[in-house]
Amino acid sequence: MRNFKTFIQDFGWPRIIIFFFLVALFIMAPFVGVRLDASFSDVLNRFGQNAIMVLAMVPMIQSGCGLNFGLALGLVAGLLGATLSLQLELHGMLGFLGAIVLATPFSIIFGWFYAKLLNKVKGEEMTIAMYVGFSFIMFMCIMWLILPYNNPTMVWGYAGKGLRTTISVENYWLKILNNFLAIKIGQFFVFPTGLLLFVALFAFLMWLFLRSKTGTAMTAVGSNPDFARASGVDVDKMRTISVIISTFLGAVGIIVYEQSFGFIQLYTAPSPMVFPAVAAILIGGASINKASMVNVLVGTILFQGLLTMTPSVINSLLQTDMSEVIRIIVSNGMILYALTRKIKVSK
Amino acid sequence: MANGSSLLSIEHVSKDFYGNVVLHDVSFDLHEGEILGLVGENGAGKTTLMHILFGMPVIMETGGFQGSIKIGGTEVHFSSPFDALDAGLGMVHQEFSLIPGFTTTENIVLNRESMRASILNDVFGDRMSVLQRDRMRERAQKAIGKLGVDLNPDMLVSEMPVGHKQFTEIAREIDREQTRILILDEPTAVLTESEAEMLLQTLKRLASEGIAIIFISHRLQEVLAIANRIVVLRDGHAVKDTPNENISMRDIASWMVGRSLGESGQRSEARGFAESLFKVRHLWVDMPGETVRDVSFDVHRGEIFGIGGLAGQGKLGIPNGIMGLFPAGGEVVLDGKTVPLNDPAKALAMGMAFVSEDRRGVGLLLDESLEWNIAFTAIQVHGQYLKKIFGLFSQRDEKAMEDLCAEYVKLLDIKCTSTKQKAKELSGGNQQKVCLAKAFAIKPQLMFVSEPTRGIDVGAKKLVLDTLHHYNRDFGTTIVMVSSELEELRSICDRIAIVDEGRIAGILPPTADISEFGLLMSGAAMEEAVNA
Amino acid sequence: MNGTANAKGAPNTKTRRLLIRGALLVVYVLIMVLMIYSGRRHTILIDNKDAADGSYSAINGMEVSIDKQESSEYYPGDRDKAMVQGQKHTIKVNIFDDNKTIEKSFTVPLWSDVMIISVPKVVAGIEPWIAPFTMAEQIQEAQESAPPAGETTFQSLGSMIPEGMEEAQQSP
Amino acid sequence: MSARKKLSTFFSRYAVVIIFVIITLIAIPPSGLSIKYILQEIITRLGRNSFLVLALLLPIYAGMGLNFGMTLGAMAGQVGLIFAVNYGISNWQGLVFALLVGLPISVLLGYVCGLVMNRAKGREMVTGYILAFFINGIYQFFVMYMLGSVIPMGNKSIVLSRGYGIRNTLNLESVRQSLDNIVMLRVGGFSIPLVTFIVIALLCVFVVWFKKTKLGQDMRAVGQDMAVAEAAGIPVEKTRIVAIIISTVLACAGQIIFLQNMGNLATYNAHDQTGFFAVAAILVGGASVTHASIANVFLGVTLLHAMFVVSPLAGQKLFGSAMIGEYFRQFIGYGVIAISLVLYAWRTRKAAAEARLSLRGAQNGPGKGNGKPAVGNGGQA
Repeated sequence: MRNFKTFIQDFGWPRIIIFFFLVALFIMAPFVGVRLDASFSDVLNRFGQNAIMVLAMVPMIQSGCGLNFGLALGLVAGLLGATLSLQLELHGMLGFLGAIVLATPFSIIFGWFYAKLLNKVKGEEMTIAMYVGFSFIMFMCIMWLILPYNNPTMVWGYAGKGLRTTISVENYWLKILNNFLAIKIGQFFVFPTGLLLFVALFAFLMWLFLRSKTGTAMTAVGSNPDFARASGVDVDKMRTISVIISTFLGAVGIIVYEQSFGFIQLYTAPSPMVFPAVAAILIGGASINKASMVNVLVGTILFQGLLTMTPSVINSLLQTDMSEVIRIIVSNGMILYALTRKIKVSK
Repeated sequence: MANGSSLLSIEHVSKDFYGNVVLHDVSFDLHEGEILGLVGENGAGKTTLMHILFGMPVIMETGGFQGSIKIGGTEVHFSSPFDALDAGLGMVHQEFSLIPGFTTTENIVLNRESMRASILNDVFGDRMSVLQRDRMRERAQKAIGKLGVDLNPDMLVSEMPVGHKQFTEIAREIDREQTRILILDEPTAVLTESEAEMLLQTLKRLASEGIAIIFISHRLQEVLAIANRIVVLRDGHAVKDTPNENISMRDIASWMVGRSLGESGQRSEARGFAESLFKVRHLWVDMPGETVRDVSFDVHRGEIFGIGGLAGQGKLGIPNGIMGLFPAGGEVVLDGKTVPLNDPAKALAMGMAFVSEDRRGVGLLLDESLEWNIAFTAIQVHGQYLKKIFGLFSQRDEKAMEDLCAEYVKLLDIKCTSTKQKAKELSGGNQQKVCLAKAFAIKPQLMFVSEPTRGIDVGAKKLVLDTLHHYNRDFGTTIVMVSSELEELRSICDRIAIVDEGRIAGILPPTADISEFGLLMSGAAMEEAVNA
Repeated sequence: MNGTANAKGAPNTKTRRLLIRGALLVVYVLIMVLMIYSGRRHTILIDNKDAADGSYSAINGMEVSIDKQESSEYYPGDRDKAMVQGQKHTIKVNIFDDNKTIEKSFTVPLWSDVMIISVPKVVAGIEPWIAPFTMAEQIQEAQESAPPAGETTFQSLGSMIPEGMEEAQQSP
Repeated sequence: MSARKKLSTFFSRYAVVIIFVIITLIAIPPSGLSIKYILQEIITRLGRNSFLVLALLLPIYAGMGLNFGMTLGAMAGQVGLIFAVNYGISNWQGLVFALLVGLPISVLLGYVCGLVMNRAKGREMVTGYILAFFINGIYQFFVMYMLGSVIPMGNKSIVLSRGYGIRNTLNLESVRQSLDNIVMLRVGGFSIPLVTFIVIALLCVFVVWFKKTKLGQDMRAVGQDMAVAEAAGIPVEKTRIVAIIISTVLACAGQIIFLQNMGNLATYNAHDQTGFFAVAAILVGGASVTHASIANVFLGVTLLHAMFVVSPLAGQKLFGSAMIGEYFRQFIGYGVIAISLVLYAWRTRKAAAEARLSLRGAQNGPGKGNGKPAVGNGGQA
């Protein structure tokens, strides 16, 4: 009983409420004419689409840099990789992997500078990360207009230069992961094997990394930087590594998202993708200085489940679209909850 | 000097924290215009007494106290420091309590500003009153005038020399019209000699105007210079309450640290050491509150070297500086090799280990398991407890970590439910053992142990000291132990250095007379002690 | 309190404050009511049509102005509107045929949005010449716009879309 | 301090201002806009935005940083305007009515915001930012679902065709520029909305006066050192809440002034950028997270908007794309905030390091130091 109580306390009421809300939605779904199998399929798909971006939160949380509101930098690196891959006319799996490879140097460079900055402003990381992300996106907006891309599927037809706001990847690597070994059951249920395997691979690599010497040091830096320093760990270096990894995962995450979604979205599209990733990991039970693979898994499923189920179920139920409002309140409420939660560091 | 009836009477005050007696039947009086010097070692109960006097919430939260406090003959019960202020007590703390961007005036009248009601008072409350800056300035000048010092009422605190800040604090208490009793806790600690001299003059002046003063200081010469009466606290007892007549510094020092002879337990047998292992020359360390200015000493191989001294004098800065946790400079040589400063990794790699005094802040990963805590440094410094998988990734070897942890749990008798338990769930004593285990785990040549018994109960204290003793004897590990508890140092160390004002005041054998230690700590008669 | 001019907590201060705060509350409500009365806007339809039962007929040509607003010309069958603020107004009719000027004042009920004035009735002196106009849908302004698009709201709340910026900025 | 060091401090302190002046001056010729046009635009925008920016001052004094939570006040103001339009209250009376409706709402929201920020001391800015998003959700719920269904809306023309919820864009024709137009001075070809400026001037007088009150003094004390203020008996948390409430109420009034000038209301996202613009403006004016003055406000609004006026056209001329100018000004807006925050955080850390350094030397370190090291980073504890 006591264990149960502390479990609830650690897990936090908001998450439990969200969990039961989601369960209730699934139970109600058949009664309002929403197909469960289609819903499950949808949730799985969206989970795969978003999980790597949520995973990108882990290293920075673990190393004590807080929630990565600057994930946009990684997303932009991914967009650069994706557009370059299209520019080079890489198709199929080659195109997809090419995009990741091309995005890697960008994500390392961006991440390195971003980490330099964050190490200078310890304690104020989150607000600054947010604005660095915004201004970088705006800077890239200008770049998208003037970079010399010329693949006709990507540039504005009438001007002949400047990238389109949305670029279809249909002829390149649309659903390359989703369709890999996909299992179709019935008319509505598709199990996106490739996508989930890919996510699992990254989660496993992250798991391995967190158990390595560097990963251990990083966790200690986040848990108690003074302890880590006293044990001979270079705190700034660990933080830098974590930021670079996070940025890289952001880049991979957006490419995975695009292959499933079907479009590369440029210009200001990356900014609204950051908050859901932050909210998801918090819903999964992470705090602003501790996160695990379980948090990523649970959080992404809960949050994406909510995003999938509320429009269909609530709308059929109330005949009105409340899902947006619920989405806003839940995701921001969750971040707010994490920020204002008294951290139980018994110093 | 003591004229009139007593203004403040402390009668039979006792206080314990969960059975740990801190004050035992302390009584003394304070008269109008009297300066009372209150001296005692760290942990003698001075702070607790002041907390009781000021009605600090911490006293009520821990079960209140016995005995009574009377002001002007009537018993008082303070439920908060503000009650004490209203009753006429003023306190000048060691740490400055000033707003940096405010002027002298603004700080002196802080939260007691002169105001004129504005029309909005009736709507939004009293805080809409407008400040009367000229009145505030007048009051500040009056208070400064009483002190007899030259303070610019319009100067920002952030631009002031330290001495002026101290005077501003005192002026703030003086400005309170009802203040009749002024308590100063180590007021000269941060002052230069001339500033300290000026402060003492000021205090005398205030006393002559009828204000009673309790002067707490470890600088015995200052106490002797201005106190009318001296009360010595030791281990919670008021061991001496005597007028300041025909007393020498040596007397006070021995009252302060002295224990009856039979009480001081076992002493280390005298051992001879030939070889020097560790050399420190002209070390300075920039550790806030524990600044080390110029320290040189040698440690022999196989020895337990003690460093003692009062809090804030810099003894803690020595190991923290050597281990690279705070900016430091000077020359440090271990076994013939120069130790690079400001680089914890190198210091650790050279075979030194450090058990920090800040157990929860620096010593432990509170949210991680014991295995992590004990093995972490070894993993990072020596790359131990790792295994390769697929011949590629090196991974934590959880099994080896568990074995290591289990070994130390057994060896040090750490009380825990499992090696997976989180460090924060252990008691203080067991946490300390974990910290020791962490240091032992890297098999150091030289080990620094800082305040190993701070904040743990008596039984655990003994265990920790025994552990150190055995480790030294069994493995020949050289240990440098820093502690505020002199008895502790005397019980296991081979030699003891006393640090005062960031310098080594002298090095004594544990068998030296207790008053010698007292004198060294009080920053007096350095040459006298060195000869001993 | 050192130097505080007022006696804090004294009973008369307390009562005075209570009274003043209460009075302010009343003033708050009063201003609100006053704003509603003086600021409420009404649409006045000015009608120049024959009566269905022939009891009066449209004026051949005239100039009508409400309060001090610019006057406009009306011919039979015309209907136009004027916006007025507040409840008490005057209507001034200048008939071209005989150059006769009629001036009358009228009151609009506070909560009625649209009133219709039949000028022929005014001229003919048939009471009531002013009546509430109920076919509200007729005067609905073309403010039609699509319901808020659900998909974009999360994005827009991120206040990151540049479009949002332009909206908020709206350089004239 | 040597002359060189003085100069470098000057540049580092006013770096943002200097960069802005230079960028704007460079962009004026290619934009092809006349100086007169730019000046008139700046006058209009000063009247429109200054009040909102002034709302940021008090939380800065109280040490709570830039109040991104001011958006809450903006939402309250919008609710007020919706009701004013619904009841058909026009002209300046409509504005007063909107303010009276918005007032209690903004006080309540400000109180909530203060409570939340007291729970997140040291993280006020990011918390305020997220809180604004969260309350935005509730605002959307209220305006989209409550208005017209639970709370009857008499004016059907502002309600969505489905019968409840307010339309996307609200025409504020009935109150459009009603404050500006009470007295519109025309001097040398410029139109100056006199009453608006008088209202802004009154607010400035209030701010100056407020700083002289006991509450203002307490706020400064709390802003500089919460622990000392608490020890001196100042109710720290209450003072912080009051600062936020006043800021929220001012933001409510400011948003009403802003919207009356704009003439229409984007019901669901007019407030999105309120905080961003106000914060960018005050930072451009040379303020920092801890220091701000009335002069910073006006300088900032002038500079920021001069650039906003000039940049799209300059972008069009220089790069052949108006979008570049548009993105550029947003890049600059966000960049300014980022740079100011970075400079501030960096300077604070440097000052702390210098303070530590000064401890060494002749005198003893203060305090019965408990040896708690200030090394490493506090992380996001």
